[in-house]
Amino acid sequence: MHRDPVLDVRDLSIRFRGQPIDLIDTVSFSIERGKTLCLVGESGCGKSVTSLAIMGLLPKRAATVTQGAVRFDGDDLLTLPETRIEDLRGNRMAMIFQEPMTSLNPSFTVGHQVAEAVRRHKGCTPAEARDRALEMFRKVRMPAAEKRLDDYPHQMSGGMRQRVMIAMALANDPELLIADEPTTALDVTIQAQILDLMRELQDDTGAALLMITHDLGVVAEIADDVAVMYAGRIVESGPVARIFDEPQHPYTLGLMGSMPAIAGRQGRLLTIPGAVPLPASMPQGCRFASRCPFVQDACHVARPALSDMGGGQQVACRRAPLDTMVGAA
Amino acid sequence: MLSFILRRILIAIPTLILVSMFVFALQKLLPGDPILVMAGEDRDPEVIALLREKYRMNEPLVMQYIYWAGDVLRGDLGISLRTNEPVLDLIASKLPVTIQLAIMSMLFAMLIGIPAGILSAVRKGTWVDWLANVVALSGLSIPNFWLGIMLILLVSVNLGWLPASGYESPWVDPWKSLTTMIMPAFVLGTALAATLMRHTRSAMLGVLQADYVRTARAKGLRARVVILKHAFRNAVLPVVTLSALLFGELLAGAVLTEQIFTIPGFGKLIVDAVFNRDYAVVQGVVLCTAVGFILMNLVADVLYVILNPRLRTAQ
Amino acid sequence: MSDIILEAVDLHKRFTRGGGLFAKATTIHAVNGVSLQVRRGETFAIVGESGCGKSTLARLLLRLIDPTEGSVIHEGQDLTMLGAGAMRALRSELQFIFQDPFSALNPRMSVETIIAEPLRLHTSLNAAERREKVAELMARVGLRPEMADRFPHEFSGGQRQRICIARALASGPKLVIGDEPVSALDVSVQAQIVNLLEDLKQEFGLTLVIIAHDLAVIRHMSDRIAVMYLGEVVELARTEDLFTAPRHPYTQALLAAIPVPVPGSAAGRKVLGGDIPSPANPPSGCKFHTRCPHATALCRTTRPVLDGKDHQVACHHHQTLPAPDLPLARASRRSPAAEARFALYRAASRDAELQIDTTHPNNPTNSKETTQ
Amino acid sequence: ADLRIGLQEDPDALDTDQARTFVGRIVFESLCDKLVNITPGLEFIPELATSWEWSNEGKTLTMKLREDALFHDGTPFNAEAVVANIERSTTLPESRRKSELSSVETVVATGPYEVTFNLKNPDATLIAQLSDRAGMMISPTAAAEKGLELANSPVCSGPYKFVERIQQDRIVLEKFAEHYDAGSYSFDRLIFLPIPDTTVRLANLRSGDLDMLERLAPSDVAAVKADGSLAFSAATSLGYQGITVNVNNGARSETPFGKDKRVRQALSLAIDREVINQVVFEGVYAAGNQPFPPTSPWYDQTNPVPARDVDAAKALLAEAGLDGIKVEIQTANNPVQLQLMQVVQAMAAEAGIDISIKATEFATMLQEQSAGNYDATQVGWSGRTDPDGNIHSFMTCAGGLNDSKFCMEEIDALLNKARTSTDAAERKASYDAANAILREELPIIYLYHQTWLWAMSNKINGFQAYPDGMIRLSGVTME
Amino acid sequence: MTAVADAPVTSRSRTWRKLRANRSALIGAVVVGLFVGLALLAPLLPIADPNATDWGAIRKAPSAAAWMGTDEIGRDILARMIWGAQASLLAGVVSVMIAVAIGVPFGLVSGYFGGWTDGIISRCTDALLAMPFLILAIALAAFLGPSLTNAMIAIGLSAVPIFIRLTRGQVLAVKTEDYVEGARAIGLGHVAIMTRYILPNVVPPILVQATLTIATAIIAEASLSFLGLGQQPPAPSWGSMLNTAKNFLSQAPWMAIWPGAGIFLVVMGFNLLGDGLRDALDPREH
Ligand SMILES: Nc1ncnc2c1ncn2[C@@H]1O[C@H](COP(=O)(O)OP(=O)(O)OP(=O)(O)O)[C@@H](O)[C@H]1O
Ligand SMILES: Nc1ncnc2c1ncn2[C@@H]1O[C@H](COP(=O)(O)OP(=O)(O)OP(=O)(O)O)[C@@H](O)[C@H]1O
Ligand SMILES: [Mg+2]
Ligand SMILES: [Mg+2]
Repeated sequence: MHRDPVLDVRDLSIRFRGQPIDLIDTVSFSIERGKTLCLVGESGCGKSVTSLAIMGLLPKRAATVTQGAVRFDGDDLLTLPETRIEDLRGNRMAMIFQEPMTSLNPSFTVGHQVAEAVRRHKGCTPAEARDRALEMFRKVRMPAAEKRLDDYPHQMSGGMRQRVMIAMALANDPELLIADEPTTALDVTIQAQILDLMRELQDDTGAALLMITHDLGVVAEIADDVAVMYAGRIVESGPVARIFDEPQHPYTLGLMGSMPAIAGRQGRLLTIPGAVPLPASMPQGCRFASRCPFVQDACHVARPALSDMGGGQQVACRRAPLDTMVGAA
Repeated sequence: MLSFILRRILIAIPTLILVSMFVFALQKLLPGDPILVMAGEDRDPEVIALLREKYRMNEPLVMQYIYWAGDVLRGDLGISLRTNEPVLDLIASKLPVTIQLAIMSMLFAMLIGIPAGILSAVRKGTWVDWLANVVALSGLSIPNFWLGIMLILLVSVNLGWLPASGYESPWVDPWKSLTTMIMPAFVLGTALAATLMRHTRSAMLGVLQADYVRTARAKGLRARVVILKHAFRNAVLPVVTLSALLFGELLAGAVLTEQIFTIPGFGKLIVDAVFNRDYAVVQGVVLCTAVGFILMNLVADVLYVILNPRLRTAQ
Repeated sequence: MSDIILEAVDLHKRFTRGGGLFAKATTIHAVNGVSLQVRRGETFAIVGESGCGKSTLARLLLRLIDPTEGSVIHEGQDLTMLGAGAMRALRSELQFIFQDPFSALNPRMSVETIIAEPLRLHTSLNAAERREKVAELMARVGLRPEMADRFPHEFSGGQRQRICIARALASGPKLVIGDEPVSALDVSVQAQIVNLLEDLKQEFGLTLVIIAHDLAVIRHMSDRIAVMYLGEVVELARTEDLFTAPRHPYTQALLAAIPVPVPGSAAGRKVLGGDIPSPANPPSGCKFHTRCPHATALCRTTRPVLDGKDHQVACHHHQTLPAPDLPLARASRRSPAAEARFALYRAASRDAELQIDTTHPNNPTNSKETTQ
Repeated sequence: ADLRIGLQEDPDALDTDQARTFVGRIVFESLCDKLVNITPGLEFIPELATSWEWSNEGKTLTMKLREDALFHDGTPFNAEAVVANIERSTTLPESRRKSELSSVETVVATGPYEVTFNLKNPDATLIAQLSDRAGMMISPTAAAEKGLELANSPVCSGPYKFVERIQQDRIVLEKFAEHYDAGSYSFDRLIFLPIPDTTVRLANLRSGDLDMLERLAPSDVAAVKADGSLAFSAATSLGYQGITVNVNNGARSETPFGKDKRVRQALSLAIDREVINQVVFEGVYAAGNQPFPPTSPWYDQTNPVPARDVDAAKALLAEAGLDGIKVEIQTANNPVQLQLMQVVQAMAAEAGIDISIKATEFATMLQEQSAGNYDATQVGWSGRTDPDGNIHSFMTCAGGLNDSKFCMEEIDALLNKARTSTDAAERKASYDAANAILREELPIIYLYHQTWLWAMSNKINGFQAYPDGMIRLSGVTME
Repeated sequence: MTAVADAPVTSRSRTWRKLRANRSALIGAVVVGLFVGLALLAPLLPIADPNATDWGAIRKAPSAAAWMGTDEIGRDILARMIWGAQASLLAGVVSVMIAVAIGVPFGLVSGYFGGWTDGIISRCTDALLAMPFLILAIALAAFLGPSLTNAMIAIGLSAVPIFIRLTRGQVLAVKTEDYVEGARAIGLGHVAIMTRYILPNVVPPILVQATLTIATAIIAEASLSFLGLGQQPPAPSWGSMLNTAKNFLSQAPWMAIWPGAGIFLVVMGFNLLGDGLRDALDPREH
């Protein structure tokens, strides 16, 4: 069954001022209702920039979208006037950020901050907004929810703050929820609580979820689909099982192999040599070429096209599928 | 909170003692014999000897300090060597003037500095930012005394709009009081406005980059609400504290501005007293301004706690 | 020579914080009666959640701070009794690697000066010899010696951590304590450093004490593990024992919470509820009782002691607890297809391994920046 | 109507016995009546004393007093009051009037309205002293009651009584209706406003915030004259300005400048006093070479201000065996004095005298001066009605103000004689003789005489300038 | 993200680049440089003797002969402005050097050792700060006697507490950095840690403060001269020129306008430069 995606990002490219190349380069993906797409990749590869672009929160003076479209429920967000986007933000699409410690305004009570989101979009009375906030607090299983409404952020632990953020994001029943590494800053046990909570709430509301992370464990737990990003490009994407069972792109392999296995030591760790090139010295062709153990001369020249590997999996590598291309050599 | 304030007051005591010792030592180091000045043009040796005795100028410095400190503890700051007026009365008569000037200057400074600071932070990198910066820096860079003289020349002498100098108590004649104070308050205010503007700007810049401002935008709040509510509410903290501190400094009087506009406040009083070697006055007034300064520091800290929920609810 | 290189005996550290101006002083019992032994040549790991006192313990072990109570025995010598001079001399044998490679290096010193600092202090090498030694160390940790006169900010996070390691090795230490030496790094760089530490340990015959909160890294690197909760060691065992048969409910919960990179494996796991209590206001008795599903009245009142020989646990009920159901036990190995590709990858990249980081010497981009 | 007067300084203690500043006398002039007053031509005329008479070879002075005068607190003015006043002036420990009245042995009430002063020795200056602060009468009741505190609320018998004082801001007096001559005073209140900055003071006058001001800057005279709404008045002062040389006061006098009069003469010759007057004072002041101004009857007209003669100056230096000389001159650090000294410096340089200027705060300067820690010092004297006040204590060996420690028996004799004589011609002869010697010796090199300058609104009529710089408001009116 | 990530350049050149990119800092540097150049070249420039009087040309308005007019005793104001720049700049720079030389070591010791040392130094600093800056400077200048040197000492001493405070605060921040603890872990002593690890890292904010304090000091010198406690005649300084000019405001306004403008420009220059330095040295800003 094919449904219309809630979010459809097409060939999105973003360039920062003073830089020679598009940092985000023709990125495409889409998410359907109730589904979760995980965007993974190393730090600095452009995950957050992509998500901010979707939300219309990019710093206007520093970043420009050079091409592409971000369709949300049919509208192209990139062409909408600012006031229309403001009406959407926090209402039909919402976002949770990485740093629960700093993402809440220290000067206002958490209840106020949640209620504010409700009042802004639902135009209800303060009392109604507060009731909604309380309801949300209960929903995110905030202990002693009623009392907590009047707490200031600093009186809460990281896990609770992240619950507040989730409550705030979901207060207006958004169709799209973007979560930018919502658990990275939390301890393992708390992280598990939050992940469970998000999964549950998503099941409840049927919102589409764009989850950004660099932890493959999290991906495995929550994702329906995965997009692996390297240096501003999506190098591999597909359903989660395919990516874990049939990784194709050398970068995906490197990424997986360099993670120590929790199930027990499996010999020396794999490594990806070198480092991500600077924008100024970004290779012409495949951006991973300078670090790829399977590199060929041709890789440096032209950008590899995304090729379909079957089962919804797509890979942008000249040498995919590896087994046949490399194994044969 | 109360114990916090009490503790702060306790800490202030050694500071005050040190201030008094510094001032005492410093003025005793000043060359020039106050008794000679006081003896008058005729310098009668008999009078000189008597005055020396009377003001304990013959005793060792330490004893002089001890006598003075003892008197202060009994609430007696001594009498002016020059006019025989009790220093306490002097202070009482100058304090309202100084406070009025300080308040008006502060108002000028805040009315100019804070909006300009917000604007230039929000419009960072644009000509608005640049202009606000240049104006603010000008306020810092023009010497007060020069600006004062130029204003008198222009506004009072050439245009005749405002009185050139003097002081009128607001209880006696509020309108006159206002008109005489506007120019000096403006002159003082411009320099402070610059400081306030710069601090507001940098606080706002810091806050505008904060994650919670992004959160507020992600909620779909209008830009104005994001800036004035979410951002400014947090940026205001250092600004308010700074204002209290600046106010504390203003209490010490604006030496040259008061001199130029002939405003009978603390600044003029101290300078004249230093030049006249009116020790009792210097000592008393500096002590008083130090108390004011420390008090405003305390106010700044308390405001900081009150405005900062993180500290307010810490107990 | 005994088998024990470093021993902590009933260490306590209390911090008094705040007080003074704004609020009443709070006392934080950051390390609360920790006893442990580090054996020569092993990799000893300390894990625990944020704020549980790992770093404090590490600093105590090296006497960077003085314990409130207890002692640290190094080679039979009580470090806490040592005078400043003797302690300074001993520092050549005990070294430290910090978590954040960005703040661990003096930004105003060149790499050469930084690495040579312990040499100047603890050896009698002259300037030329020192330079040579620095070059050697840099080469060993995978940095090009030509970059010796550069400054820290010109390096990526991984490279900086290499500099830190080189400095730690310079004085020829016997024991190196790493306080989360890889947590600030990105996965791919983290792997490079983990490998490097393993190699160096072999080569120099080091004893490593590694602090981490990433259990996968710990499992990969360590021989024995101590699990800390709120300033106390709750379980201490050999790595395999701990991961396969954790006895303390906290350890069990910790292991249950780890997201396993195998789709579907998380289903049905039990998540530990509640928050970590504030160390300023810790619970009585067993500190874990507020979150423990098995807590009894005894736990609320009496603090359990660490008990056992090779596998030590501090829990009143550890004998009677049911065996935990751990998702990681269910985590099957990788798919054959993936495994085959890893093999290919490994083969293809073997040659390049020792030249890591040299392809783009000035590319500090692969760093996980600390954005504060 | 109110009269608002801008003063150059804030007066000191408002107690005639403790007061010491010039500016304070301006306030006293309206606040307190004196026994004797002066005319613009420096003749003594009655005020509280209706007449006086010398007897006993100048050792007894008998004064008849007004019978209709009253102190502001209602205490009647009479002979007892005068006695109490003179006694307070001579016995109050803090009194600054003692030296002025040092010749008075006793003072007795020889009638309800008659007092007799018995002197230790003849004193020609006494009448002049009684025309100043020593002759100002304060209420004996108030004085007894308040002691030194009197300074904070003075009670006199003048045409205006004290209302309030805010230091550095204002002194307010209001008309004393019971004053015997109340009719001559037309203002209801006097408000004295100390405004030290001359520019600002003038600005206030122009903007109408002041009705008159004293000590207009010479550089502003032209502007005031050109302004149709302002009027201007001037009188050459009784005082002088000069350079006091350390000739005998400690180690620092042991220089050619201190020890060799030819060097001092050289400096004097090198200075063009007329040019100074033109350059620094717009020609408004008067060049001077004597302790008395040219307008004074005591001025020696036969020895007017000498012309500048650089060659002669150089010759004198050569004669003294010098090829140039360095002198440090200290001066008060106000712009006008500094301008003056820079002009002198430039002039002296042409004669080979290298002057370095040491600008010093007034308080320090006084101390250095009396301690002898100076080569030369630029200082002046506000002047007294009697010539003795301008010369005696500066030039006699034991003179209280003799900072140069100049000492010559001959001068002592001449000045003491002039002091005790009541014959004007005889006195003038003595002063001329003394001045002739002093022009040779030059312990003080006189430079110029200040002119008191007043500016006021042109609505003010009847103001008369006095050489003592006071503001006498009798007969002054405002339209 | 910090700029570090994409800047393969040394910190010095990065600072320099950021400074150059900052237009107002550049303007500041140019203004300051211009005046410094003028002041240094004063003896070589074809200008009149700043002390040569001319009774015939008193308070003449600007003209071809005297571009900025003449002063109250006929001296060339242009020449006096240029020589006066020397006094003002010296006053600014030297007094700040004095303040830094005294304030920084005290702040360093106070922040590093804490405890009693810190208590005593901090209380003294508080006390000095509680006394009005200009009053302190006036009293010190009066005590030392009026002269440019003494004015510089007075201003310098009065500015000491600012630097003690600043340095102390910075030290407290730097002290907690891992590299300081690392230095101890290596076995370094206090002196080495203070001079080699802490001091270099507190320099940038001190540098910024110093630049801004130069601006303040120049105004303070002018103020002291304005009160007659600065440069002594006939040597010119802008403050003393203003002090004299004050009496001739309506007759000869140029006498006040030039030195006022001079002070304004130089102080503005230093302020711009200090602001620019602050931005360039601040790692937070791009
Ligand atoms: N305002 C900006 N100006 C210039 N470059 C920027 C800006 N913001 C981000 N970048 C650059 O864009 C790149 C991608 O940043 P982004 O935050 O999207 O990374 P990320 O994948 O979210 O990393 P992380 O896992 O650390 O959050 C980084 O290299 C960063 O330096
Ligand atoms: N110098 C100090 N002063 C006061 N409290 C401190 C100090 N150092 C640590 N603490 C407190 O002691 C407790 C333990 O801190 P520690 O740094 O050892 O934890 P950790 O386990 O290393 O945490 P993390 O994983 O966050 O590094 C914390 O609550 C911390 O706030
Ligand atoms: Mg990110
Ligand atoms: Mg830690």
